[in-house]
Amino acid sequence: MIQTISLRDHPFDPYAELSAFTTQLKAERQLYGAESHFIGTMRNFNEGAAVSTLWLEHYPGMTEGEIARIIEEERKNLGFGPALVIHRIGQVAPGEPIVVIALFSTHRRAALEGTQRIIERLKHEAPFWKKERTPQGDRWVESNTKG
Amino acid sequence: MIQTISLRDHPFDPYAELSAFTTQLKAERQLYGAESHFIGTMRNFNEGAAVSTLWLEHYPGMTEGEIARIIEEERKNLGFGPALVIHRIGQVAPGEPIVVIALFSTHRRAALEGTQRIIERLKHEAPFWKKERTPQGDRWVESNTKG
Amino acid sequence: MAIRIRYFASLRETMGRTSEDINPEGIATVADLWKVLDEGRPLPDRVLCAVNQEHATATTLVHDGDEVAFFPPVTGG
Amino acid sequence: MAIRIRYFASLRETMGRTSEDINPEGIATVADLWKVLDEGRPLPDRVLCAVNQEHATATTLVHDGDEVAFFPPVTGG
Repeated sequence: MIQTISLRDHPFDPYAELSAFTTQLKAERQLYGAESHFIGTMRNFNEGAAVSTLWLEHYPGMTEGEIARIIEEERKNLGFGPALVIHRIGQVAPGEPIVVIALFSTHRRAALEGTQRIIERLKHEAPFWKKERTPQGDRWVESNTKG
Repeated sequence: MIQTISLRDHPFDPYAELSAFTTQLKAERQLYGAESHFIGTMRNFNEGAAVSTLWLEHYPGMTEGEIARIIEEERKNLGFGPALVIHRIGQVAPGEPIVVIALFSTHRRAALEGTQRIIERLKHEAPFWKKERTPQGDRWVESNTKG
Repeated sequence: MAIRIRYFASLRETMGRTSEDINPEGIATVADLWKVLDEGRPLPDRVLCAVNQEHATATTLVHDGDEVAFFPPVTGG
Repeated sequence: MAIRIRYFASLRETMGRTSEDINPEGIATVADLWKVLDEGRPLPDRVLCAVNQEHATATTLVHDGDEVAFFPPVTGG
């Protein structure tokens, strides 16, 4: 099964990444009638404060392992095919994508539900930590919101 | 609210379309932390038969109107922002995208659920009809599957 | 009254026409209209309809100048 | 036994260190290990842990050569 999990310390173009991943599937692409994507982007506001930059810390090795485990468990449940997850690490500026998820499946349900479940689980299980730089100083984001 | 509903009688590159739509949002893009896409692509097999091409009939005027109505109702429910829907009409070859949906929202739930609901409703409410060309002859697709 | 009728997909092929303009008398609903078009037979469950490009049902009223469309279940997306 | 300890994010700042190698005696679980690291205090609810790069709990057993990490709730995505 073609699968890419990639942590990036520089900005990337999510549309070019999605296009390149699909190209990589070659003829296999035609097996999948459905393709679902999620892109999470850094806003310039969070909980009432202007945010100028974000610092994303992670746990090298475990972070990639957790993402792979989440994908594997959801693939077993839902039956989707190829999967792409890209996540930023290090310093991120407003407007830059933080996370991209893409799933391919024969029928739409597996890709759509898989995308929703993977972003939800990634936010609560994969070891990443955000620190925001605001005019009032730096602050660690204390928890992720549900939904 | 920036919104595009487009029926196309020629193949298109979904990633280039998504990228162009996002560019059109300009600075407004930074309001939306979440972006969700669905791409439906023509497979070369359906219900056990090889399919060589597809003919997509539609109801000019009503088709665009129904898609706009579905988006409007779901936006009222879920509160997402800009929306893009592209749908093919006429002759479609295997591997070509048939439908692209993209939604932007402040938080992830609106974009993710909206995408799922819009593709579901589009399949059951928007006036499109598929005719498949198979080695056994042409046949109208009789109904869409749930999920 | 003057009604513009349109047929789509397999129903267009079955009826052998894409559209027609008719001037029926004494009809109130989509169901009444169908009987005029199909030699007195009732509107089949599997035939869907729209009045002025909005989804309608057998009991939807039709008026002078309306566009009424008949079609099979939709299969887009 | 030899244990490699790692701290992340706000906890790394609170503890004032990124990692340490220790050789504790008479400990069985992650909770026991934390007491050694934090002057006898119990593992707070808000501190999460992993053993050998997999999520763990206070009652997870630790063994010679393990890597044990402590961190606050995760906030990626």
